[in-house]
Amino acid sequence: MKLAAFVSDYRLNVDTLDRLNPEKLCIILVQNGVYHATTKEKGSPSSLLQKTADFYVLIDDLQTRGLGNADVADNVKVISYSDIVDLIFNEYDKTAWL
Amino acid sequence: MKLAAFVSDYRLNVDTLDRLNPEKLCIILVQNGVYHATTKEKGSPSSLLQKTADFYVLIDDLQTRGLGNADVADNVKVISYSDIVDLIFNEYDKTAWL
Amino acid sequence: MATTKLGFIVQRPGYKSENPKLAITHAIASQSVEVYLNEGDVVTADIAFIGDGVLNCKKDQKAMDLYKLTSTETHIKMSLLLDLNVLVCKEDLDRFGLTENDIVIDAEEFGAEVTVKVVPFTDITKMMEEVNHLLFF
Amino acid sequence: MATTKLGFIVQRPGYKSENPKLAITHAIASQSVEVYLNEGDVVTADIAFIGDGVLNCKKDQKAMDLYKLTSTETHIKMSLLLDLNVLVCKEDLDRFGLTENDIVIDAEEFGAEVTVKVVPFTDITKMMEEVNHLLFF
Amino acid sequence: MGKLTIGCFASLVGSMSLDFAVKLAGTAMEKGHKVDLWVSGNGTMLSIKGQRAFKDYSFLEGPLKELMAKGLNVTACEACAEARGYHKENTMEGFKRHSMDWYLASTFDADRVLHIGGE
Amino acid sequence: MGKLTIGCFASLVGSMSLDFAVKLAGTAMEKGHKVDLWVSGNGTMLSIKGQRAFKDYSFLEGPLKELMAKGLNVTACEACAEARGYHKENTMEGFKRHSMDWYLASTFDADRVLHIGGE
Repeated sequence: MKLAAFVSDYRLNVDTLDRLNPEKLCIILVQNGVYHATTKEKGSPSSLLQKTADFYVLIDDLQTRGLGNADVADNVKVISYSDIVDLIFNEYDKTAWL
Repeated sequence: MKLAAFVSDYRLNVDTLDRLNPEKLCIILVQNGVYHATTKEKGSPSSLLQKTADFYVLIDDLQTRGLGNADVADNVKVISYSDIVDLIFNEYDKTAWL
Repeated sequence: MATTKLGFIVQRPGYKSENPKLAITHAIASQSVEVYLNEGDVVTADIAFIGDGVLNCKKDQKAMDLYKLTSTETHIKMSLLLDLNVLVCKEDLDRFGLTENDIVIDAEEFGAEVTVKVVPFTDITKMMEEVNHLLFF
Repeated sequence: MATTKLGFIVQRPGYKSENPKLAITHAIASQSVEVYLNEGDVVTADIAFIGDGVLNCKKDQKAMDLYKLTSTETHIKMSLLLDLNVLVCKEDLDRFGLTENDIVIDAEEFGAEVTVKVVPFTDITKMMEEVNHLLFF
Repeated sequence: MGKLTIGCFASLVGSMSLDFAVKLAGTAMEKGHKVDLWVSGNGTMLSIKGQRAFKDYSFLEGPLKELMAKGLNVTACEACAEARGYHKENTMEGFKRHSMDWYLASTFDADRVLHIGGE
Repeated sequence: MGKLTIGCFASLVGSMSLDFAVKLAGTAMEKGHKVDLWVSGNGTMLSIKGQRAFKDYSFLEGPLKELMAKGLNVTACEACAEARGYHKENTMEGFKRHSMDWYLASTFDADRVLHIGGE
């Protein structure tokens, strides 16, 4: 399974991502999920970014919250709505909104 | 300050309780907060129950979820809506719904 | 004649949001989907409770007595009555110290023939691999 | 002639729920409460951002450009314009690596005379002790 | 006997916070307290008349009418209601609609305030 | 070009999940995909006509009408809408109302399904 997982919250109340082990995984950070890409607490980046996955963050949702490209961790790619459409149609076969 | 704090969720997404240090504190477990009173994960009770506070759990919300007195940890008192009214009027001066 | 398989994954406890119940009612709707499709085409819906979602399966929920609200337990029984495949993660039940005796297993009183299946997470992973689309609640 | 003091405590980030904005709009409503009260009686509202709630205070929020929605930043500026006491927890800003340069501090462009106060949590505790009622968002 | 002001921002369907608020209000009134109930945000759904009594959903019109008859003072945020398509003509009889200052005014002489906001 | 079915259960006001769903639907359509949008639960608020354009709240009637004119297929769960006091006569023109089987039928020939449920 090739899974595109959307994370829309900063304090996740589910541990589903820890259980899934798809052949290919990306994590698309949207809404308050964008804080995983930008926030360091006491200097440490979000533990979510340590997973084996490709990471993306939606530019619209960064900028809505006063954040931008310069705030984003190195292993997260900043993308647009158009990129999300292409990712889910071309590179993944299933989606999960967590 | 004498604070009656309501906890209505199992996976709390705020750490406010860790910061507050009122002269007197009770934690009233309602809605899905009742799982703090009943659930042991891998044998361990909820860390919330280790705080210095008086603990109460609403019987209606236990029974709604298929739980009852027998499931409740020893340091939590099972109470009714009527008890909640008396607690907040007679023993505490402020409330917090977290 | 084709089949589209859906997997409904319930990850959260009930009563805090409508989502776990909506998962069940939407899955049940797979039974009446034919009106929109060509003859022979079907949509199937499997339901899996994982993580804190297994707390939805506790039996003896008194939501109707106390809040005049259909319990999630009753919704699960309805899905059994309609022959849906309902899976509950064994590891998560174990984590909470729950056994098959603590949860809804059958709906014999309504004449349901299928039962809830307590399965290891690997079986739920297999279901997730096999379906065409996943819906997480 | 009496005063009732309220403390509005915002503990969560914005945009995921309406609550942080509703905290601000309700606090602002303290300015028009007199119509319901006897002359001289007042209700005051202090606002404190703590925990993840401090993320509401980030400046340059583009919610209007991108989603045609008033930003939480604008709401905070409105509360300054109406002379509300707005506190932001310094320890939480520190935890996120944010400084006064990163957050809304004033609303000079609207002519506001008061500014956001970055204060240690002990000052917020003091406010919580002093008010008559607390409202957590 | 005292006065309790309850504010609730949660939707009628799903979270059961409004069920909690209405049950608590009723219990406090039985014990002789005065209760004001304010609903704002998605909580304004509580104000609509002709709620359909599906058993799958919370249905609070009945209990609410009983409590209003016994003196419960209940008000919805007008702007929040309008934003959700709940207009004056769809509002339950006796259910008031005001701007947010009503809630703050209610706290003025309240002995206790329970604000149910978190989600 | 493919077909995307989006389901969204979140309220119009507050979470911005519906804003996300409508923007994603519009972008997919611009790229030539067919899009079905299903709203259920509190998401049925999206279907009401005459949404007030307060700037403090998401207002999606405008963008939605544009997308419907371009072929967006959008349907609300009828029972969920009724439970919230949203009746047929308050529904935006072109916004369909069906039971939940419509959503499942839409997934039958969908290439991708994005179900926005979590909260």
